[in-house]
Amino acid sequence: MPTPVDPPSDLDPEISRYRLMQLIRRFEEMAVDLTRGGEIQSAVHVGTGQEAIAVGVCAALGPDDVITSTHRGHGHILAKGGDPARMLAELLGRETGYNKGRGGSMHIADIDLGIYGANGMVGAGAPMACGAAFMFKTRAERHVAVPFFGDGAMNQGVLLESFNLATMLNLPVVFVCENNGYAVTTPIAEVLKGSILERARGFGLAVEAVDGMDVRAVQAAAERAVARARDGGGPGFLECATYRYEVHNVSAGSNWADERDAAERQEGRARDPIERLATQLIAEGRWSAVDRAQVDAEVESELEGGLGFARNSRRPDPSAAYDFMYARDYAGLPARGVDE
Amino acid sequence: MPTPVDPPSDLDPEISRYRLMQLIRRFEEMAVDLTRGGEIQSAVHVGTGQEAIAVGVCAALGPDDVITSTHRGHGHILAKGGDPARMLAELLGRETGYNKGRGGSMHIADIDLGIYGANGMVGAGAPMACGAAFMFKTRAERHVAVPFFGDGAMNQGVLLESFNLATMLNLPVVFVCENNGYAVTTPIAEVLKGSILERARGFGLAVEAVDGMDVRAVQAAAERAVARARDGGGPGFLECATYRYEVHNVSAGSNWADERDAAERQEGRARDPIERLATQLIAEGRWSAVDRAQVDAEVESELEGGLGFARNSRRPDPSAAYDFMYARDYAGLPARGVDE
Amino acid sequence: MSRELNYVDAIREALFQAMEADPSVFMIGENMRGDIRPESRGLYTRFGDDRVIDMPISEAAFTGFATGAALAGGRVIVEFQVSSLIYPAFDQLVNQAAKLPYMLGGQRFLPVTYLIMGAGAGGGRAGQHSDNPYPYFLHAGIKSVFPTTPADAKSLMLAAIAEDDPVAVFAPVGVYGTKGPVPEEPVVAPLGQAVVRRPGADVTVVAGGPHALQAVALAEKLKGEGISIEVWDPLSLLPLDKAGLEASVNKTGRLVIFDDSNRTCGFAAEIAGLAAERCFHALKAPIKRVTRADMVIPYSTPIETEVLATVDRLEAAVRAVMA
Amino acid sequence: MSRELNYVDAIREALFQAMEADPSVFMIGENMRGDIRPESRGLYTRFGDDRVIDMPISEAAFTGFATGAALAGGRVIVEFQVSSLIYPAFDQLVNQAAKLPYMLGGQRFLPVTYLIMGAGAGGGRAGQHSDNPYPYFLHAGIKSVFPTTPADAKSLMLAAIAEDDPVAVFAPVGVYGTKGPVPEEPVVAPLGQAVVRRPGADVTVVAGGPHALQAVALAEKLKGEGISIEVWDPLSLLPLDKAGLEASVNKTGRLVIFDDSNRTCGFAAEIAGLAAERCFHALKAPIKRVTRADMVIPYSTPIETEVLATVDRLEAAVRAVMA
Ligand SMILES: Cc1ncc(C[n+]2csc(CCOP(=O)(O)OP(=O)(O)O)c2C)c(N)n1
Ligand SMILES: Cc1ncc(C[n+]2csc(CCOP(=O)(O)OP(=O)(O)O)c2C)c(N)n1
Ligand SMILES: [Mg+2]
Ligand SMILES: [Mg+2]
Repeated sequence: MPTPVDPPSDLDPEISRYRLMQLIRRFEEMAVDLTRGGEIQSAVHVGTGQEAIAVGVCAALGPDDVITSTHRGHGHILAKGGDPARMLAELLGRETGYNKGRGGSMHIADIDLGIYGANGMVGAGAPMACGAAFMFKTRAERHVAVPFFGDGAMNQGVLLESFNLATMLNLPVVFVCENNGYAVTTPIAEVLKGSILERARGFGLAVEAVDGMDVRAVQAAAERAVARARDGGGPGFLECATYRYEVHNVSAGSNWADERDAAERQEGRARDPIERLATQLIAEGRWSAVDRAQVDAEVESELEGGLGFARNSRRPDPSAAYDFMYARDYAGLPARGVDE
Repeated sequence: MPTPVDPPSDLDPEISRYRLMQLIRRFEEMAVDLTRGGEIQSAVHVGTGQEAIAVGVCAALGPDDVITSTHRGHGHILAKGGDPARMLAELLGRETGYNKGRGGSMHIADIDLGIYGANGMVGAGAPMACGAAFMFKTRAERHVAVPFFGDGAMNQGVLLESFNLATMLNLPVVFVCENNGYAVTTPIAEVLKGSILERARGFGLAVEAVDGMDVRAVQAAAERAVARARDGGGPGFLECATYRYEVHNVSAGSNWADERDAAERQEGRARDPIERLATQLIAEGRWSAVDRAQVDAEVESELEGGLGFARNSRRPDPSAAYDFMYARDYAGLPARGVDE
Repeated sequence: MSRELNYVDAIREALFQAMEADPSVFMIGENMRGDIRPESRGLYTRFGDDRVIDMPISEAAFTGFATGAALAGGRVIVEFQVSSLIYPAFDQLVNQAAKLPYMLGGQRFLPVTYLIMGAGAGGGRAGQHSDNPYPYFLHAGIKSVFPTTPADAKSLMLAAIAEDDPVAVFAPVGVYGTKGPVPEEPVVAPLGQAVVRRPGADVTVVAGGPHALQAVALAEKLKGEGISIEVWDPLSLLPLDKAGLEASVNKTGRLVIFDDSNRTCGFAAEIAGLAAERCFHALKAPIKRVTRADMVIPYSTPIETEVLATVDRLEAAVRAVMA
Repeated sequence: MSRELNYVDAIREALFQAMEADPSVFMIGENMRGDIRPESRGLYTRFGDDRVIDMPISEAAFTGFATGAALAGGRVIVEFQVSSLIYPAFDQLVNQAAKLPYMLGGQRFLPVTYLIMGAGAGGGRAGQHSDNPYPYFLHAGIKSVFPTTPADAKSLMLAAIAEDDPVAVFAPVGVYGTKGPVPEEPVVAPLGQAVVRRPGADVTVVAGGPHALQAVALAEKLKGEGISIEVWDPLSLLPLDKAGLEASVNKTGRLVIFDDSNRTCGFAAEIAGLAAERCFHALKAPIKRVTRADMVIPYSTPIETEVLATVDRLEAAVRAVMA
C-alpha cells in the first residue's frame, strides 16, 4: 500500500475539509471513468455534488465513532478516513482492497475506522448503527453512531423501525438523510407526502434541516446533534438538501440518459459545495488560488498513486474464494458447488 | 346454519350498537370458556373491553367498505356483520366455519362482507387495506378501507410503510389504532417515545384521538374520518384509547397470570363501554332495564344457537385437506408429504 | 417465427399485450414512470397513472398492497428490480400471499405476478445483487417459472399473469442479451411443462436459463466423444413436470443437475430427491449436483467464477457419471 | 446425569450459564421483561436492563441491531418467539447478517444466536404459527441446530452462543413437554455432529426433534418383525455430519427421511441429494422422503394431521423400502 498521504497537521482544518471534498469528487470521477472504460467491472453509484454532507458530518466525529453507509458510499468512507488506494483496489477487485475483493463498491468497509459498511439494500445499515450505539451506551463509552441514507430510504420499514429503536433506547445516534430529491428517477415529493423532517420528528427524534451543499452549515448542525447524542441527550436527525450530479448509477454498458430537467441540473451544480468553500476561504483571505491549485495537485497525485497501487495488486486466488464465509469452517461447510 | 338473527330493523340504532357490543363481549367470553375447557383446540386472543372501537368504527362503514383485522379480531368481524355461528364453527374447526376449518381464530374472514381477514402477523393487514382502497379509487367507487391494529403494531415497518402508501396515493383509508396500552406484557410507553398520534401525523395522515371506551365518540370520529376519506379528502388515523380485560391470549394449558397492576385493571374495567352506553340510553329515557335484559337474552340465545350449530357441524375430511391451496392445482401440486 | 426479439423486449411485449387485453391488469414497481427499465419502457406512457404505479422503496408494503388489490378484484403485476428486493417483502410473500387463499378456505384466490428481474450472478454484482432465490419460493409453495429463451419469457410471463394464483417469474440476467424468435400473438405457455432442449441417450442434464444454453453447448461438444446428453429444461419450477423428468431419467439412467442457486436445500436437491425415489431402478450412476456453492457471491471475477456453477464442472460431472 | 430437566428449562439454564460466564453476552427479544416466557423467566431479574432488552415489534430492526452490536463487540442472543417472526426480518437475516462477514473480507465475524421458539406444528396453531422454517436458513448458509432432547437443547444452545458466527437454534414445539437428564455443568456440544439415537441394520431413518422420538418408537415396534431401523438424528443441520450420514446409509443400504418441514427444496431433499450421490452404490432401494406436504398448515385437527409428517407414513415408507 502506498504510504498514506496524511494532510499536514498544521493545515487549516477548513482547508483539510476542502481537500477531503476534492478528494471525494476526484475519486468518484475517477471511478466513473474506470467504470465507463470497463476497468471497474460493475456499476458504481457516485455522489458527486454531495461531498459536503459526508465531510461536514464526519468532521463532527472522532475515530471511535461509527458510521453506516449506503449504495452511494465512497464519500462517507473517505470522509471517515478511508484510504483511497485500498478503496480503488477494492473497486478493481484486488486482494489488497478493503474487503479483499470480496465486496466491491457497495460493501466497502473498514471496521477499525468505524466504517461499518456501505450496503446494497436501502435503509439496511441503520439498525446496525443502533446496535453499535447500544454497545457504546452500555459500556459507558462516549461514542456516537451515524447512519447515512437517502431521501428514498425514508419509506423503508427497517429505517423507520430504527428511528423508534433509537428514541426508545435513547441511543447516541444521529441519522443523516442525504436528500438529493430523487430515488433513482422518482422525485421524493411523489412518494412522500408531508415532509421528511415531520416524519422523523414523529418518532421523537430531534430534527434539523440544513443546506447540504454548505459544508460549514452541515458541520455546525452535525456538531450540535453529535454533541447532544454523545452527552446522552438523545438521538438526532439531520436532513441535508443536496443534489447528485451524475445519473443514479454508472456502468460500462449503459448509456442511461439523465432524465432530470436540464435547468434543474444546472441549478444543482451552481450550488457546488467545493467551489463554495474555496470561494469563501479565498474571499476571507485565508487561502489563495495558488494554494488551492497545490492542494488539487496533491489530490491528483494521491489518487494516481492509489490507482497505481490498485492496478499493481493481485486479484484474489480462486482457491481462496471460500475464505471468510465463516469465522469457523467445518467439514463440508461452506458447501462447494460439487460434492467432495 | 341457523337463520341469522337480524336485529329488528326498527330498533334504535344505538340499541343495535349496544346489542352488537354485548354480542361481541359474550361471544368472546364464550370463546374463552370453550378454550379453557379444551373444546377450542388452540389459543384465542380476545378483546373484551375493546368492543366500542369495532362497533363504533363499523357503524361508520357500509357493506362495501373493507376492513382488515388482527390476531384479536373477533370483535371487528362481528361488528362488520360476521355471523357468530360461522365464527364459532371456525373456532371449533368445522367445515361450516368461515374458513372451512382451515383458518381458525387468527384468520377468520368473509371477503363478501368486506372482512379481508384477521391476521397472525402484527401490522400485516394494513398494506392489503391500501391495495383494496386503491382499487376503489381507480374504479371510482366510493368505498373506504379500514385496517385495525394495536399500539404495539406502531413499531412494525410494514404498517409504517403503509401509512406512507396511503398518503402518497391519497387513498380512502382510515387507520384505526386500538391502543390498549400493551403489546403482550410490554407497556407502549416503554417501546414508543413521543406519541402515537405525532408519529402518524408525521406521515401526513389526518389524525384524531378518541376515547375508545365510548362508542358514541368512536363512531363520531370514525364518521368524520370515513367521510373525508370517501370524498377523496385523504387518509385518516384514529387512535382509540382502550383497555383489554383478559390476558394477552388464552389457551387450554396455560394459566398465565395477568401481570398488570390490579388497580389499573380495575380502572380499566370501570370504563366499560357496554355499561356506559346502557347507562346513557336509560338515563336519556330511550331505553329500560327490562328492554336491556330482553336484548341480552336474545344475544344469549343467538350464541347458544350458534354454538349448537357449530357443534353439530362436521370437521373437514382429511381427503379434503389439500383443497383451496391453489386456484388451480397441477399434477404433483400441492406436493404431498410422500411421493405419489 | 421469423421475428426475433431480445429477451427483455419479449417480457415487455408480454406486459403490453396482457395490459391491452385485460383492463383489470395493472403493474406496480419502483421507478416505473422514469421509464428507464427496458422491460417496462413505454408502459407508463401507454397506460397512465391508474395502471402503472410508481411505488416507494417499501417492498413489504407494496407486496401486501398487491394482495389487497387482488382480493378487491385486481390482477396485479409486481416488479422487483433486483432479486434480493424480495427479502424485505418476505413475510408478505411467503407468509401472507402464499397462505392467504388457503387460510380463507378458498373464498378468493390471488391473481398476482411477481416479476423478479436480475436473478442470478454475473459481472461483479456482488453479495447482495446476485442471488437466484427461487428455492425460497419453491419451498414456500409459490408457483415459479424460469424462462430460458425470449419466446419462453413472453409465453411464461403471459401464463403467470393469466394464472389466478401468485406466480413468480424469475428473469435470469445471464440471458438478457440473447435474441430469438418470438411469436407476435400472445401465446400462453402451460405451467408445469418442461422442454427437452436437446434429446440425448446417455445422461440427463437438468438446467434452466443460461445454464440450459451452456448445457446444450456442452452436449454438442461431447457428442463427438460418443457421450449423448439430454438437456432437460424445467421452465416451470413449480409446478414441475415430474413425469417429464422421470421419463428422461428412466431413459438415460444418469442424472446431473446443473443449477445456479445455492446448493443446500436448493433446486438441485429437489430434483435429486425426486429421481432418487422415482427413478432408482433405472439409475446406473450416482446423481450429481453441479450448483453454486453455498457462498455469498464475491465481487472479484476469479473468485466469483469459482463459486458459481460452471460448465467445466458440469463437464467433469458428466464424464464422471459416464465413467 | 441424575438430574432431569424439562426441554424449555434446559434452554433457560443454558441462557443463564452463558450470561453468567461472559459479560459480553446479552439477549434481546419481545416481552422479555414481562417474564412470562419459560425459556427466559428470571433472566431480566438476574441481569437487568443492560443485558435483557425488551424490543419493540420491529423484527427487522432488532435483527439488524444485533448485527451492529456484534460488530461493536457484543455477543448477542436474539429471540423470535414464534418461528414465523423471522419473515419480517428476512433481509436482515439472509441478506445482511449471513453475508456481512464475507462481504467485509473477514474484517469481523458475528457472534449472534437466533433462538427461534415454537418451530413446527401442533394443536391448531394454524397457518402462520406452525412453520418449521429451517430450510430457508440452510439454503442461506446460516448455521442451524435442531435439538431433540433437553440435554441437546442445553448443549447446543451453549454451542450456538459460543460460536463466532450466526447460529439459529430451532426449538421444536413438539418436544417442549419432554423431560430428560441434563448435566448441571455448561457442557458445549460440537456443531456438525449427529447422534445415532438407535442403532439398526436394515434402514436408516433420518429424523430430528419430535420426529426422532417417533422414529425410535417405530423402531421398537418393528424390531419384532425383524426390521432393524437405525435412527440418525442430525442435531446440527448446518454444519451437517455428512460423514456420519454416509456411514449409516452405507451400512444399512436404505434411507427414509422423516422431516416436518415443507417438502420441496426442504431438508429431506438435501439429505436425499447427498445420499444419492455419495451412497449410490450401497443403496438397495429408492430413497424415500416422508415430509410435511407443501401446504399451509390448516387449523382443524383432521386436516392438520393429514398434511404433517406422520409416523404412520414413516412406517409405510420403511415397509416399502424393506419389501
Ligand atoms: C430495499 C431496497 N429497495 C430497492 C433498492 C434499489 N435501489 C437502489 S438505490 C435506490 C434509490 C435510493 O434512493 P435514495 O435513498 O434517495 O438514495 P440515492 O440513490 O438518492 O442516494 C433504489 C430504489 C435497493 N437497493 N434496496
Ligand atoms: C410481526 C409480529 N411480531 C410479533 C408477533 C407476536 N405477537 C402477537 S400479538 C403481539 C402483541 C401485539 O400488540 P398490539 O399490536 O398492541 O395488539 P394487542 O395484542 O394489544 O391487541 C405480539 C408481539 C406477531 N404475531 N407478529
Ligand atoms: Mg435520493
Ligand atoms: Mg396493544
